[in-house]
Amino acid sequence: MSTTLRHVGRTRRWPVVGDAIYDGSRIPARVPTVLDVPPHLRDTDDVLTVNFGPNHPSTHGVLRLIVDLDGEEVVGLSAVVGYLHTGFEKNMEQKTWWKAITYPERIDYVGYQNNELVFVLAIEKLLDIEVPEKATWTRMLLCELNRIHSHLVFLGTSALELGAISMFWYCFRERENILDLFELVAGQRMHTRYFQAGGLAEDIPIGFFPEARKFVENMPSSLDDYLTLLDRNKIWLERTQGVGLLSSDDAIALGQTGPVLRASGVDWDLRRDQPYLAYEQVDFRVPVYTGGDVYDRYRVRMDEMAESVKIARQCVDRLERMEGEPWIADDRKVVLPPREELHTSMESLIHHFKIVTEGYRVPAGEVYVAIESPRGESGCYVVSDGGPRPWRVHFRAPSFAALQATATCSQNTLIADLIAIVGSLDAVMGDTDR
Amino acid sequence: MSDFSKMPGYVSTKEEHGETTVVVDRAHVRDACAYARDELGFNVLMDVVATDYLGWAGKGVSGYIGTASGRDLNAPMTQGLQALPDVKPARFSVSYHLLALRQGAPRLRLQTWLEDGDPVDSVVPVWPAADWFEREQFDLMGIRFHGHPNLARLLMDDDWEGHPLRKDYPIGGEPVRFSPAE
Amino acid sequence: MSDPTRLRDYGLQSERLLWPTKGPSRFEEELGVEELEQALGITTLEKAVRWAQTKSMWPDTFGLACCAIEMMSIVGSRYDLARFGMEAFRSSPRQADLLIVSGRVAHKMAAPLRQIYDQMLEPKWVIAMGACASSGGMFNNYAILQGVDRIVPVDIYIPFCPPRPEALMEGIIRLHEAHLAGIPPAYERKQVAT
Amino acid sequence: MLSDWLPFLIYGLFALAIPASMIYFSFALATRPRRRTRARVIPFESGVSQGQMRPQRFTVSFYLTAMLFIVFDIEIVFLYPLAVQLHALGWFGFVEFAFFVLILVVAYVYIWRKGALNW
Repeated sequence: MSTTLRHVGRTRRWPVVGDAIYDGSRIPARVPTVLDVPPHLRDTDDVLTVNFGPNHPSTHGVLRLIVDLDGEEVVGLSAVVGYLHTGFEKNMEQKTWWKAITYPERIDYVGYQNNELVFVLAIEKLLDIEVPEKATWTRMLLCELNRIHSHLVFLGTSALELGAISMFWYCFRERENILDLFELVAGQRMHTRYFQAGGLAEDIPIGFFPEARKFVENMPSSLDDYLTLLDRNKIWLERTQGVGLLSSDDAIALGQTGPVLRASGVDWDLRRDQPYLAYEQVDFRVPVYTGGDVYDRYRVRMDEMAESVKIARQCVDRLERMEGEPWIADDRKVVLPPREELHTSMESLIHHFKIVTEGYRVPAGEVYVAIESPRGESGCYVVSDGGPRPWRVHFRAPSFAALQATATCSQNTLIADLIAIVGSLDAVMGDTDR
Repeated sequence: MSDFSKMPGYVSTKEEHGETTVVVDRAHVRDACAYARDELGFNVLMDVVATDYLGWAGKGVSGYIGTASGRDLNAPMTQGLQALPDVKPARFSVSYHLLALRQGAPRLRLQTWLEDGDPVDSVVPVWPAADWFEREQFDLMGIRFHGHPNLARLLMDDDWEGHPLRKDYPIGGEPVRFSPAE
Repeated sequence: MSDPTRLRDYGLQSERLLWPTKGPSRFEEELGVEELEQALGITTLEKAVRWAQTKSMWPDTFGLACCAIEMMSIVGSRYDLARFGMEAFRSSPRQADLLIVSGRVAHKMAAPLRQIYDQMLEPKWVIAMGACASSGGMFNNYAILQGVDRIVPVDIYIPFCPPRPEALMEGIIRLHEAHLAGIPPAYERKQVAT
Repeated sequence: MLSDWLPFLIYGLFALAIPASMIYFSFALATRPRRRTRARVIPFESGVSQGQMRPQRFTVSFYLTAMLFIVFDIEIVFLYPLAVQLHALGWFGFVEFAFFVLILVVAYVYIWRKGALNW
């Protein structure tokens, strides 16, 4: 890795770029996720407690922040989550592996392809099944498109909250193009359920590559439009620079990953440092900024969108050359046999029947797979007892860790900056509450 | 992989699917985590997961049917051999997934085994990120983390009884009615 | 009329409401409104009020889960809810007429949802967007309310998961049609204390 | 004499009639239940409101910001009559008002340097 390896004390060996944003640590001492009202203000009734409640336009879902205000200044903050707790893990334990694949998309419903990918990779790791190359590259293409989609939703909504309302319409114009691609390849805009344990559910339809090529060609120009619209906008810079500071030490101590971590000066991206799928055969740059504020998180996500377009272009080039290749493994115990084979071979009929009724079986064991989702490291811990149903599934949610940093980032800020900070952490409540 | 035997409270190591699982005694969890962070450089706590093994490997929980060497489409008679999964040391397992931010991204799973009601030392002093992770496991699985600054329910309502993710907790919801007549 | 909770009890044979073209809408034919009123172009005050109410029904941003992302996309330029005068998504229930429950309702979120519904002013409507809001969807477990009509009277249920923006638009158009045709909002039909 | 006040009277009547009709129709055509449920009385606090907010003290900086706004807002109100009569007053009006604006600019620079504008 090109970055200098900073040896600050024995415990701090990690790739840090640039010097620290603030010295020491700003994580609240008593409880790391709760900002306590300073003692001199505690008993006076100058402090106004406000519910930044579950139904608030700017909390990106049902997050509730109990904010103590001294005038406009935020002096106390504690986040309350759980308003969207859906009991995914309990439900997935009741379903067979085949049916359980439908659930993970709804966890982080903005980066849904990545969620489905992490669960499918975990099953394949337990099965140690060999996935054909065409499926790997298609998964990578769809996950990168989903990353652009997720960053567009972030940019649209957080700019909307800071007053740049027209950004919402620009970003959702591009988002519609991406959803058209998902619909073309998988039949539905969101929650496509296109990945199977062993490859893809169906082959790629004929007209997909010209459309994908067209999107990949004119997306960079749209990205430049956003930059010209926002990057020299005085109000946007005033509202985002120097707001919500998070140093690299605090980011690592709070378990931050993804754009929040890279904006705090830690050069870490799972796609490059722990490559999965075929990321080592694709060249892309990992943007790292050292400001650690709302502006740098926005900058990291903008550059990541440009990088994702580059990766998507390389995927489309590569996939166009793999025309007739198999798109799913051919291990009959796990993968449904093709339809025409059912009329002739008895074994295929039996396998088909066993897979559809009882579900394929995954060898006993526990496994933890982590990928780079748009919000950070999205991990999936799966325990199997060898039966047709998962014994325990647990998703490591990057938004869950991101919201732990609200107390650290929102020290001595104004109530208006709090909206920018919560927007920049880009937490999706489904991912947080699972 | 580097040798973990000098870790306080070390019990055993397991290498599986390319992942290292170090089982640690319940009483020394915090020292083991501090050791892993300081000496072995695992500076990020990714996740704390509790798993309930009630009814594991019991009758009717069908293990993997197949030969020891693996699946073979054409090898007849690979049915019948119901390989029951190995018996677990205790009912609950709490796994700490750690990551070292350096070349090769080494990962480690520190695992402790405990019965219902046994407290585990909280690792919030070692990694502040553990605050919500442990609260969630207390809320959903009922694992008591000793020394946690603010151990309360996180995801469920404050007056909720029971810990939903336990195996003996019913799934809840409603029986599906397929016709209004039912 | 024993218990006027179903549309059929209002004398409507067809659940399928058609967008009113030039002539009286399918409803009025069935309800037997004479043509005189139509011919002379006169109308009742109540109809005029109802017409006005459907022309700018402001929805409340009640985005819960994945359906909220699709609800956001109908404000986008391709599906554009502004054509029905509804693009102003109010965040306070005092100024909202329509509560689109988009997403799965956890038990912890049920009380705030009910309080927001109570704080909305009459006439108010509720659209249960998506399978999770209509019936708990695929989450038949301890955490999710099995259908939002357990706590609030719902006017329009929209299937799919998540519903396409077109599906949500059709739900909204049908709500307008039903209101234009004189069907009272759900809290009146189901006699629910508002 | 009285007749040239007639347009003013008609204008006044309209000014009264419009808000009065709004208020009347909002009650006459309203489809609102008679009794006010508890939820209508308590404030909207994103859905988790416990009850009436207890009266709380506001910090003085709000008051300061309000006063500064009034000072610089009234300045615009004086601009209107000047704009109407500017042609008649000619250069005299322009210089007179430039002096008036200058005083306020001095005041503005003073409070800006004193830091009363940032919170």
